[in-house]
Amino acid sequence: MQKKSKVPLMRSNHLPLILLGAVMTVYGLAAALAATVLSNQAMRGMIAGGVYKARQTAFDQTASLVAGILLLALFIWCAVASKGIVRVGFCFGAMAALMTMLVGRNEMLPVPSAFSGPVIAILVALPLTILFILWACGRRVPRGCRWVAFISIFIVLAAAIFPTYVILMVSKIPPGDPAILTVGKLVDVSTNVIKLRYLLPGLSFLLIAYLSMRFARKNPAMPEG
Amino acid sequence: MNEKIIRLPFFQNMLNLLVLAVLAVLCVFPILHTLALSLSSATAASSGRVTIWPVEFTLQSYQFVLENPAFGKSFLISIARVLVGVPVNMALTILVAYPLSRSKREFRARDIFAWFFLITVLFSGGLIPWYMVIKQTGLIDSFWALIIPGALPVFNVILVANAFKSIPKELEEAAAMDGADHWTILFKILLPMSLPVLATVTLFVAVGHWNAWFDGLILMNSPAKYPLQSYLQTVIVSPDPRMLSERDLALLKIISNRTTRAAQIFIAMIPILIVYPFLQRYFTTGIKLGSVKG
Amino acid sequence: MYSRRKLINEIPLYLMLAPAVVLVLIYAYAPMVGIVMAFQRVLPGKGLFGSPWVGLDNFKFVAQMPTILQVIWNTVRIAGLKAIAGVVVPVSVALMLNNVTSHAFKRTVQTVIYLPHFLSWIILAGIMVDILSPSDGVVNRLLGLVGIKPVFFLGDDKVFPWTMVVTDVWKSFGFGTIVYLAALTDIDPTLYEAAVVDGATRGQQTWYITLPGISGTIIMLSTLSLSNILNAGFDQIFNLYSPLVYRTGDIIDTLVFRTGIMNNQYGVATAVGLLKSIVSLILIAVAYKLAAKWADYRIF
Amino acid sequence: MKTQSGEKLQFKLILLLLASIMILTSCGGGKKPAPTVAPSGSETSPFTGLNLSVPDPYNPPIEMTSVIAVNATVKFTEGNDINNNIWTRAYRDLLGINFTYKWVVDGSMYDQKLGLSINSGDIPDMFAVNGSQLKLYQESGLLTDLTSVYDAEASPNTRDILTQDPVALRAATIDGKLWGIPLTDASVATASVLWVRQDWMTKLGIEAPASMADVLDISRRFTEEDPDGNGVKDTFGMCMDKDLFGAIGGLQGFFNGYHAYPGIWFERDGKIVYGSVQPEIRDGLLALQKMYASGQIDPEFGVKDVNAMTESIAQGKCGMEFGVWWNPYHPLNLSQANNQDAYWQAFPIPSVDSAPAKSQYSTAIGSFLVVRNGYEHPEALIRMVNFWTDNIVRSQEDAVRTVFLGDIKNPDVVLYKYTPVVLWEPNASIDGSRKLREALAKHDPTGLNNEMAWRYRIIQAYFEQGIKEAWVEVATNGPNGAVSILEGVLGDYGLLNRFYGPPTPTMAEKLPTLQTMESEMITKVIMGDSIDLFDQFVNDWYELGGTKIVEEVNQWAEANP
Repeated sequence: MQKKSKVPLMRSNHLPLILLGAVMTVYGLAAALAATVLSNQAMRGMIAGGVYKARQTAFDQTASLVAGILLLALFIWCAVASKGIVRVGFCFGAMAALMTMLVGRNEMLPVPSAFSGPVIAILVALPLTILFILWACGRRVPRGCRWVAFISIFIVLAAAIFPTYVILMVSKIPPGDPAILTVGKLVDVSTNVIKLRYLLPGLSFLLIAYLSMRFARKNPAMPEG
Repeated sequence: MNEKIIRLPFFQNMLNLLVLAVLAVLCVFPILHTLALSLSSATAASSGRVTIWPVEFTLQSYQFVLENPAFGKSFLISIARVLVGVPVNMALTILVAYPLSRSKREFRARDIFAWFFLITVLFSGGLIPWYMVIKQTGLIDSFWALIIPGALPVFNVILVANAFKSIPKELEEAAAMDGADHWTILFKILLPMSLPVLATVTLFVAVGHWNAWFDGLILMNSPAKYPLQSYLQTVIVSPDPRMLSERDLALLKIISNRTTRAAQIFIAMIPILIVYPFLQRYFTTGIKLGSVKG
Repeated sequence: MYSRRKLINEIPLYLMLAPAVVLVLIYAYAPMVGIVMAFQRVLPGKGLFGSPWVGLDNFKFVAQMPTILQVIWNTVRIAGLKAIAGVVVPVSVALMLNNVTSHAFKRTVQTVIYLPHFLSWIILAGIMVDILSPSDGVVNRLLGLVGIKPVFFLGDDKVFPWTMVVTDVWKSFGFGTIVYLAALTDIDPTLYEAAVVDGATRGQQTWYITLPGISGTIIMLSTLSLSNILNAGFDQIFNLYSPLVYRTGDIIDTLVFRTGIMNNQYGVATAVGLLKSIVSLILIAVAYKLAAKWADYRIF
Repeated sequence: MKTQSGEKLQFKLILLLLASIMILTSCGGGKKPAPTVAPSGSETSPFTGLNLSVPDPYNPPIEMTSVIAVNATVKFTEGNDINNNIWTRAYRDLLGINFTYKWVVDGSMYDQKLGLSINSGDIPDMFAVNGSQLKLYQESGLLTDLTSVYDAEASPNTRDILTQDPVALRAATIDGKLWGIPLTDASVATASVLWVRQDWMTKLGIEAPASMADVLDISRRFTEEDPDGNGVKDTFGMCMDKDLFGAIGGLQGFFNGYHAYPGIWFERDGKIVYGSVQPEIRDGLLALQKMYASGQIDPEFGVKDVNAMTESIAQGKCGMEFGVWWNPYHPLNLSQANNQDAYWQAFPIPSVDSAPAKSQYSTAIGSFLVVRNGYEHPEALIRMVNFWTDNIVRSQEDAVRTVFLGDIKNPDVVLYKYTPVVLWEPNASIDGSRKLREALAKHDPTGLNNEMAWRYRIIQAYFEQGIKEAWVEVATNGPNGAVSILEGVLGDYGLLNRFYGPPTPTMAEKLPTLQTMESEMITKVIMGDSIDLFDQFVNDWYELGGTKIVEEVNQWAEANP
């Protein structure tokens, strides 16, 4: 049987994909920065716990809304500008964009905040995971892109699930249990992982875009038969 | 009694029935409310949404109460107290009532004894001496402290004595002719004939024992030995907020639980709810004979 | 004059009394020795006679208590109101029940209305505190439905005494009713027949036959309740009152309890108790004289 | 209503554990799950493997009888009861004291029972008394003078803990002799702070209260501007209850804002005066009256007890209260449980004018351990106290603490409830949480003991993972938490009750009545009666014995500088 010939992800140009990656990265950076700054202030006692929460929520709500809408638009654009399994992937990505808008609106979920944060994380992560799985399996997807997608699957899942897992562990440890010292390290890690939730996928999109463009340059599109 | 004589005109009759019905409702309402409360969820109770029908039905509070060993234990103690206390009280009551029901001719010292018992109703040395005596007689912290000291309820003696008196003398005289002595008269004639009063008094005594709380609180040396009502008193009494420290949170939380309280109250009512209707048939006659000297 | 046979005949009676007498001697008369505390400055641990004698100081102290008069007044007031209501309500209810022809209904109502009589004040206090709460008590919620502002039944010292009276009547009227019903059954039906023949109305029948018929009982019970004028109901008030209502709600018994137990002034407490006993003794004597006079009731 | 998911329960659990930490210890030092206490009769002694500093046990063992109050909530592990538990075994095996209880009674009846049994000549060897009982029994010669045994046997730890609270020992001293061992506790923990719904403030754009004027403003806006956004005017500015001066929703904090100090004694131009009859009270009362009139206070506070008030807090009906530092553990956590965005922020008591407000507090010493006169081994009591202070309170050994205080795994078995010998470190919780805050600022938990490390992670979970249920810990021990405010109270922003002795004769006799008058007066004025009631109360107060009491207190103060 004849081998499916590879094609670039995007039919005409890669601008939408690049934009997509950029937006996601920027949003990830912004969120990470805001969270770090605010929690630093709070833990130093420069702002009260309640104020901290108010500001954090305010930021999340606006930022996530903006980012969500942008991402949605871009995903759709990408979907239009692509075809086959890649397009299907982008459609899933659109869902992730929708979910992004939920960030900072925990009360919209019928679960306690202790849970809703992680839930949203997972709601965002799942579509992205599917997206990357699809691309990783896509026969027509350039090899490099497939590899990046493949790796991204784990990054995205980890970023979403690991923090939740850590928090559950903390909640199981009784006060005064020395175990907290070891779990504590994990907490530190997870708090940083949380900040990478959008950054990493964003970067992998950019990377994929770059690889795909290079692929396009290497073997210019031949008319399909 | 003869009906056609005391029938009211229709409208008045209806009014009459209505008022009585309302009264009846007033009497059961609080109890139903408590029941409803005990079967409702804590949130429903605290937000005051419960009237006489359970809201967000749950058996949690009952589960909580029944899982609490202290409650069950004190419940059993109360039961035991009734089972032991009532016979003792009744025996003494009857034995005292009989002599006092004799005429002065039959029993010259009657009035002396009558007053001997009456005085005790009026005068008491107060808590401490009472406590000391009970201690001296070694009853402190023993089950019998709930039985012995109060073994002779004078008012019941009066009831029973009056009942005995109300029984036609002829019978006794007849019996005496046949050479029956006091015991025979008491057991063969008077007791059988005054069953209603005895039933009534028995109920009084039983209820009295079931409801007593103060003695248990004072005379027992550990809450593990409190009868139910004493236990309830310590649970229902609300904490003095000045005394509160962060270490009393547990206590505060338990006490503040409205539904649990309702459940405990209701369980404590159950035995009475079960028992009292059965003795009602004796009541009308019983009380009449007892209180109003026939 | 003294007869041997009579004495022998009385021996069983003494035997019957013996156990009770012993008990009463031990548990009722022995503690009365404690009355001496009324004349001592009771020092803990010094035993009954170890403490110094102070003559009438305790009584003087009682007399000087700022609250004492108020407390006595509270007691008399609450007890008096209870006594009155305790006659009026049951009598009326009894009359009404007497007019009921349906046996089932009559029986049911009877059974229901005297239920509270058998519940302890501990239990009732639990219930009352709950249903009378002005914030979310069901009573005030119902009042709210008809647009009445919440009443602070247990917290407002103007309302508190009435709350005590009403709750007490609520607890006991059903039982009183049954007593009067019992009395009613004594009335000779022929009287009514005669009345009907004379064409007497229902009202007249009640007024001229029924009431006189039970007047004996009424007088008897109300005079007897006179002897309780100093007992406003410790169990009830102790479990329901709060400092908020001491002004009108504090009664002799609760005062004795607090001074004695809480503040360790046992001498004073005993003194008050003693005074109370004496007054009640007089009252009871009077009451029974009256009862004997008007209602031909003799306690023994 | 939110659905109760498993996670929710888990975080409920966290809070429960947090509360139980509070219940179990008020001093830094961790606990880890350790083998549960061996039930009686088991061969292995539960003390093997614990390093405990104990004197040579009495040989032959001595007998000691005592009495104790045990509430309906106290539970025992399998095979244990009040006369056979880890503490009786410890006293027996480690100190050689056969320790038994003559009687055990519910807390509400302790004084009654003690009075009865002592008056009937049945006196335990060692028992706990309150201030007035100490005085009474000392006067009637029932107690042993502990001065010498204390000097001889008290361990450094014991002395240190008993002197952390400056008035502790003095309170137990009569005529220069020591008659009892004061049961110390964190005194400053009784000082009020101002708790406000931060989420409501943010919503209405209100700044942190800097003066009482701000407080009144907040109260007004919380009442009128529908902070809970349900479109119904169903909120109150401030919650209080009928007991007026409780640990939750007490008014003392409010009055402190007006430089008034109800119920405590303090120095004013050379004399000791009683706070409740000072003119400043009037200002506070007028303010409260206004608030009540304009519906900012629950119109039914006069009959709402602390539990009823708790319910209205839980239902988010009120947004401000003056209360002690641990209020978030209960009842404030209830309001967050019903509305996950609720956040109560603690503020120092603001002042009505430029002079900073002082938060009033009294020594936490309510009771003393005394020894019956004629008991052969008064020093045994000191040894028991040493045992507690040397091994339990200051122990960093989790195993020790678990064995003697309670296994965190079943928080409702609180072992120290089985012994009357329980002394807490007056300043422990404060030092502990200072370390915690420093660690938070450095983002570095190293060097914290297990318990504090745990708090660190909880607070971190709140700030860095948005676990809102963890707010309780932030609001108490976190940055700007209530405990940080208490440090100020210990310094210049607190006023310690100057009178800490046993009630003076007139006090014992008259104060109860006077206090009743006071609470009636306050309640009435707030509910709208004329403020003249206050002036009248002041007169009555002095006439009905107040003058005498002030005299006595001043005499006492000269004796106890």
